[in-house]
Amino acid sequence: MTDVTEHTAARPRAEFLHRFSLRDAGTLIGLVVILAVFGALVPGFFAERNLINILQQSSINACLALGMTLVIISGGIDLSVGPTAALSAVISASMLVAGVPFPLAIAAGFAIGLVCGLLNGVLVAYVGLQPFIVTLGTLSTYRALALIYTGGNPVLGLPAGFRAIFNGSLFGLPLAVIIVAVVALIAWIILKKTPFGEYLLAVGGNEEAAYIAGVPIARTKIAAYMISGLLAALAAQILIGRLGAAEPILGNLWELDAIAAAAIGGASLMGGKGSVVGTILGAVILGTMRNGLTLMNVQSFYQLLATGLIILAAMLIDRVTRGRG
Amino acid sequence: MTDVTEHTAARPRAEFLHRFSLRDAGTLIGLVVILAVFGALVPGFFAERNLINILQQSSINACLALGMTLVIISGGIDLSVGPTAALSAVISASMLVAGVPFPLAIAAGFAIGLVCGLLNGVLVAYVGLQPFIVTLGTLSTYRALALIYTGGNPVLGLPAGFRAIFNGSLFGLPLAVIIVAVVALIAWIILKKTPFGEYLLAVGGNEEAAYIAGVPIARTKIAAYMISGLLAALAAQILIGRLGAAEPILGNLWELDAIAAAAIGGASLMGGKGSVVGTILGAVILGTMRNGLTLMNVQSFYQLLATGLIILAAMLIDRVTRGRG
Amino acid sequence: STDLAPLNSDTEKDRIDWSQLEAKFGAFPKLPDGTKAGAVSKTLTNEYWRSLGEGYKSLGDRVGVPVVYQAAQSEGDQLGQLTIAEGLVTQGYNVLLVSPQTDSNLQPIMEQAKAANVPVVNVNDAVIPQAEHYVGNVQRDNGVRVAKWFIENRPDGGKVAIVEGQAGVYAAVQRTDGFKTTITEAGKFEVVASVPGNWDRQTSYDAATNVLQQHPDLIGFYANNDGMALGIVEAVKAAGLQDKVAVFGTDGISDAYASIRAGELTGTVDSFPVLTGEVALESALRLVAGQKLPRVVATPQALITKDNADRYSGAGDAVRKALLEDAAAGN
Amino acid sequence: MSVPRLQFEGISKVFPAVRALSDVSFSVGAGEIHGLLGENGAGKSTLLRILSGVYRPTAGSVLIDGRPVTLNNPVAARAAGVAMIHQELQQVPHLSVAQNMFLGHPLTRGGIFVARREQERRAAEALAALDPTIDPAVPLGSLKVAQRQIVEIARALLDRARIVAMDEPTSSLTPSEFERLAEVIAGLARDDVAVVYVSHKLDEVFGICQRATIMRDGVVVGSVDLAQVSEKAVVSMMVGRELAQEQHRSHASSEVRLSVRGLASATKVRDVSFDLHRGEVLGIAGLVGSGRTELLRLLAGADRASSGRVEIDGKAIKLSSPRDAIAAGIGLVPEERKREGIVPLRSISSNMALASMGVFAPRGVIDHARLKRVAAEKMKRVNLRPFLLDRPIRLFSGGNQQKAIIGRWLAAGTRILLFDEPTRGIDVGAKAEIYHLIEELAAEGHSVIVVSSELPEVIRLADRVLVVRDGTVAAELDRADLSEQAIAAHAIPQSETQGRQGAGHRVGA
Ligand SMILES: Nc1ncnc2c1ncn2[C@@H]1O[C@H](COP(=O)(O)OP(=O)(O)OP(=O)(O)O)[C@@H](O)[C@H]1O
Ligand SMILES: Nc1ncnc2c1ncn2[C@@H]1O[C@H](COP(=O)(O)OP(=O)(O)OP(=O)(O)O)[C@@H](O)[C@H]1O
Ligand SMILES: [Mg+2]
Ligand SMILES: [Mg+2]
Repeated sequence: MTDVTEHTAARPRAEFLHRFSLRDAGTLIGLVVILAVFGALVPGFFAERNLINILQQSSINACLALGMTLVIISGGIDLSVGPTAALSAVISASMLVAGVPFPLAIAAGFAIGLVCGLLNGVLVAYVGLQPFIVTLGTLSTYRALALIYTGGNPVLGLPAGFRAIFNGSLFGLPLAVIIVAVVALIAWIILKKTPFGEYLLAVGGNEEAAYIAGVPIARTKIAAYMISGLLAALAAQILIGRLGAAEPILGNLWELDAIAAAAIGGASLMGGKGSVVGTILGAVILGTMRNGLTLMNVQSFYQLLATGLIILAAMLIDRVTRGRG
Repeated sequence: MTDVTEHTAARPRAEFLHRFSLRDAGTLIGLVVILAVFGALVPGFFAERNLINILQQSSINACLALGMTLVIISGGIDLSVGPTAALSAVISASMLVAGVPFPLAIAAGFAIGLVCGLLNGVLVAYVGLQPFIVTLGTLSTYRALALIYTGGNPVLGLPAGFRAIFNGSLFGLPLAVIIVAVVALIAWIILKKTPFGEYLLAVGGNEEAAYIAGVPIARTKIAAYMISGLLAALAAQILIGRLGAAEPILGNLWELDAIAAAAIGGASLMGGKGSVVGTILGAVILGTMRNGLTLMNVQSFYQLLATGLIILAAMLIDRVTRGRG
Repeated sequence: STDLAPLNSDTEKDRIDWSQLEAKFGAFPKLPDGTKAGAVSKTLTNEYWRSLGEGYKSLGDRVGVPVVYQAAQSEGDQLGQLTIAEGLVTQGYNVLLVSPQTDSNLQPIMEQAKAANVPVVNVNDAVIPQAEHYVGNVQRDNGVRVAKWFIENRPDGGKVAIVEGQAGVYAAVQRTDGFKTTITEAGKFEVVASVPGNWDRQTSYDAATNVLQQHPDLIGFYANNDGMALGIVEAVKAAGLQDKVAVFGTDGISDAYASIRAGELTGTVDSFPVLTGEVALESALRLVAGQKLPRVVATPQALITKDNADRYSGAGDAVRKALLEDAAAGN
Repeated sequence: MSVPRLQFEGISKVFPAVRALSDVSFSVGAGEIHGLLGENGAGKSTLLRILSGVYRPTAGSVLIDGRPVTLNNPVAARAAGVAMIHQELQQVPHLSVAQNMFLGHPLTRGGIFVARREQERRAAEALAALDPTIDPAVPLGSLKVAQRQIVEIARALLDRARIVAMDEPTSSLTPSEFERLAEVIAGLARDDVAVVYVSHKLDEVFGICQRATIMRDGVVVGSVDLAQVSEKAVVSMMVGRELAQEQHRSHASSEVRLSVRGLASATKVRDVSFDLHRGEVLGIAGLVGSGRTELLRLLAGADRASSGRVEIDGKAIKLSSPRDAIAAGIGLVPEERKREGIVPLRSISSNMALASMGVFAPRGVIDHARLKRVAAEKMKRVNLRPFLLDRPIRLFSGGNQQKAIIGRWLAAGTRILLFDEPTRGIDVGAKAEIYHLIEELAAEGHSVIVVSSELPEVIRLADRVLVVRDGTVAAELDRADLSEQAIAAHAIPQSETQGRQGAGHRVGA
């Protein structure tokens, strides 16, 4: 009897922890520490304008990192996000410049992202190649295609109307931030509430068990890569809206930032584990750091040093909170 | 009785396959195909001078990839090889320029490699962080240290005597090639003939089981990262011997080439699997491709495309031979 | 020649301005039959290097010398570039034009080419210390020119910021230093930030946003290349400060000209890559013909603003003429 | 006579280098509980994996209700009405119990969202008959092996399948849990479900099955009516020879080899003290979760003790890692073979040699000739089948994997062997071999600790038995006092014996 009561009593707390896990709390602590440090060192760091800056500057990485998180949860990795974004960007941009209506040009960019993801997914899921190598190969391939398509030149002169779509504000928040927040919400729902989310966790957690249980392994993996490609395309649209130009070399090393954000947020590169909340916090940590270091006018070598050390420190904090969790 | 005879008869062939596995044969086929294609397309491709060039140009990547293979087998990954090499290079070089005797300066470079590897290894093995993230963090950290140490400037004017050590020839082969061949032989012996090799395969194959069986998990992993660091340092010495200067930005993106070589050669990024022979073949495949494409005067965008496609093709060949194996 | 002092292309005494080539060494010489030139540059992902190749090609076409122009797969692919250059040496080109990724990554080429008796011309940007021949502009001068613009046009002084290229790259270091030193010496200016932009538009955009937020009274940015400058322009526009903040880039790519004409980018330091390519090939071929050129041939550059953009962006010959006039005027 | 519910017709399965099944045919009627028996590697799991769509047969066909069915994948098998409990637990640790049970066919709200609550309710219903203490909302990874196996069984019940195949469903369960499972299976039979039941525990098979098919080396040796044959006859069909029923023999001396005093861990183990003699086989019995596994892990150096003292031959030893334990002559044959025992991609020889690299590589380089010789010798001794020393261990049946792990300690010259559930999933023939092996080891002067949830096993092997309760030694029973009742009496907490005995607990008796 005692037993039963205990279980019932424990439920709400467990439920809460389930929703906002200890692991996420660890990431949040990391963020708070970093914020506090910069707040103390940099005058005006907490100015609303600067906080919005941080969010805006984190939004592109957050967008990619969300897709990356799903792929990582499925037991994969997507190194090709940067070139996928570049390919999507130059194709959308050249259509826009040629006068194609916005929705069509944007849709084409998204389609490119989906196709790039599809190819990654098929090679991983149906052909059975290692995700790291597949996306290392497509990293070069997609980049080369973007360069060949543009001859290496940036595509300039995007119409102002298009730029307004991704450049505006709503309730004082940049639209890009709002878009990524909505994407995060959707990703959270997908992961926590839908069969697909369960499939992702299952495929990454124990592929054989998932197969035997009837989980559509291949489709689940492919969908993860396609989402990652789609979000890379979305990031590309946001970026070219912001910069007013699409370059074929855009997105260089994006994959490392995205992976770092996901990992800081608790995703395990062994698969089966990852958190949308954590990833967003991870992206904001990286963004905060860049912002704060720039405001402090830290010399570039030391910025690089700080980046490396922060990643290590974040993982150490992670380790400690996990130890307690 | 029949059984026994059959077994005995099958023995020599099985023995051979054990030594030169089907998987390695697949990689070799890949190399032969690539050689044949370039041989047909490029006049003078098979000239002795060019073949030696290919070996020389592959040697640095092969050196790194050997260390990477051991780390990958142990279930890890080392993204920090390039910056480790850079740090080792600038420190050796500045000692050489300051007139420190060669052996001491070289030893210092190797020590730097070992220390960088040690730090990676400790964070992975004792602190229990994910290898990808640890080495992503140290990738930035070591690079920053190299930049800060040199102020971003190259270290020039290495003594000719030092350069001769790594720049000479023996039996018509560049010393660098011979050094790397010796390293490969040692790595092969380590993997196939020593307890440490068994430990690497066991730790990467099933860490928990290896632990119960008394394998020194932490020491094995740390040793793998230290070897990787040491080989990065060796690659650095070879390179600065060749270049006559050491730069803090040396070794950019080396990790990707090294990982690609190991993976083409059959290493599994899940750990527990990898081949020294395969890795060497993988490095030579990548080197051959670069050499051949350059000789064909292929434009750089298309070279990039070819690089991506070759990686994918090599993995497909791999997949097919594995299917048969 | 092992006793050649390490080259510093910005300070080398044994130099000649490109405009004096013909005056001092005569008309273009006759070349041995079958002369062909090999060239390797940093990357084709930047318009600057593609334009340099156009210069090689246009002169090559004019004088009947085939030029093979290759580039590494990406900026930073040092060993890849070395592989390419080694391939060119083995293929028997009569002269090599190299634009190295770093100061040292093509070092082995110098020795191999020497052994093969092939002259090597180091064209722009990174400087090989042992280089016997260098054609290019004075990197430091880029920054100096922009600093001078500020000193002349913003007599009251004020806060300025620098967005740097890839950490540790020669051109970035020199350009930054030229700007910083000159403008600081003028007294009234304060360099409030010198932050990394990594040759990347997005990084520069974010960096500029942060700097502007910290220093809304900033009067100008200097960026180590045009791509970064164009990112900064967008950040300045987004902050609504386009009337107050001057933005300068470097290189003079076509997008920079377009932006200058549109009144967005304040200016750029054009180093005329097409012309540089022509001068470099001309110098190289003069070497093939046996002429003894000075160690450094300096190529022109000019600060481009809205006022003079047309003067420097016409057809190749017109620009050449304008630059020759500049040279004659001692600019 | 009506058509059988399930028919195998001429099924063959060839793996590279191994013929796992040759022309297997037999049938199971609706409402029949059909035993499938055979030694390790006989092909039972392979056959059931074909039935559940995991493998495709090389030849032959499966008929359901007289119609041939194509079972290309697990989904097709499910659709054809087949539910399967796999020998290896097929679960995702990070997902909840309910999510695991509904994995692949979740209940949804509006076809979009997973109906968590409803899944948990239904999961609780399915679990109720087996173990009502399992909370369907907790992550599966937090459960113990036995509970996970129960979840696996309950999952198969959810399907309301027409054919339920159970591949060693009770390998981690205690007899009392089996009792509950037996009731559930009887219920299935009443509902006209055809049940195929694989187990190495012959008493279970005789207890619930009407008929049984016996396989050996991939072929059907015969199908028997279990009411008509003796256990002994079935065993000899399985192993192809008469199996001598061996009696317990003691080799214990009075010399204390291992002495444990006040051993405790941060979690389960509290104040354990005992002595182990030279040549002695010490049994450890207790409820699941009483701390037996953890006690062995402490002794093997796999977990750290928080206090206590361990001596070997009168000398205190440090046990901070398995290496320390191995150096002191202690080796553990772990409970979860797949997770803690084998390195799947490596050969039998490599797996065997892993713990004795110092022996095989006296000068830093492995003496492969010697390793081969020793591996051949040790694997002959444990009767490895198929006798392929260079084959990756993952391709062997569980029993043969276990033999290789035992061989590992034989090769390492271990003097104190700790067996945690040594015959889990191991057939009668191999079991007898392992018992024999344990006795031989004892006779040679080794000291052995055997933890087992199978009381007959403990009684068969042990010279002396410690009964563990709540992490401490509740009783020490000499051979003369050994009985299942005696052990059970000490294993169950006092309040439980008075109150709701057995209701929520799995009892090792
Ligand atoms: N995937 C596979 N590849 C190669 N051989 C296999 C594979 N799976 C099983 N085998 C082999 O097929 C034979 C039959 O194995 P199976 O697992 O069906 O036996 P089993 O009767 O279930 O044994 P146990 O009682 O130990 O579970 C064995 O020799 C085994 O090594
Ligand atoms: N605190 C814990 N956290 C996680 N796992 C644990 C913990 N304590 C024990 N375990 C694991 O749970 C399982 C049961 O261990 P324990 O020693 O408590 O039970 P046991 O008496 O051996 O029962 P069983 O028959 O299940 O092995 C073992 O696999 C053990 O490693
Ligand atoms: Mg089986
Ligand atoms: Mg146990």
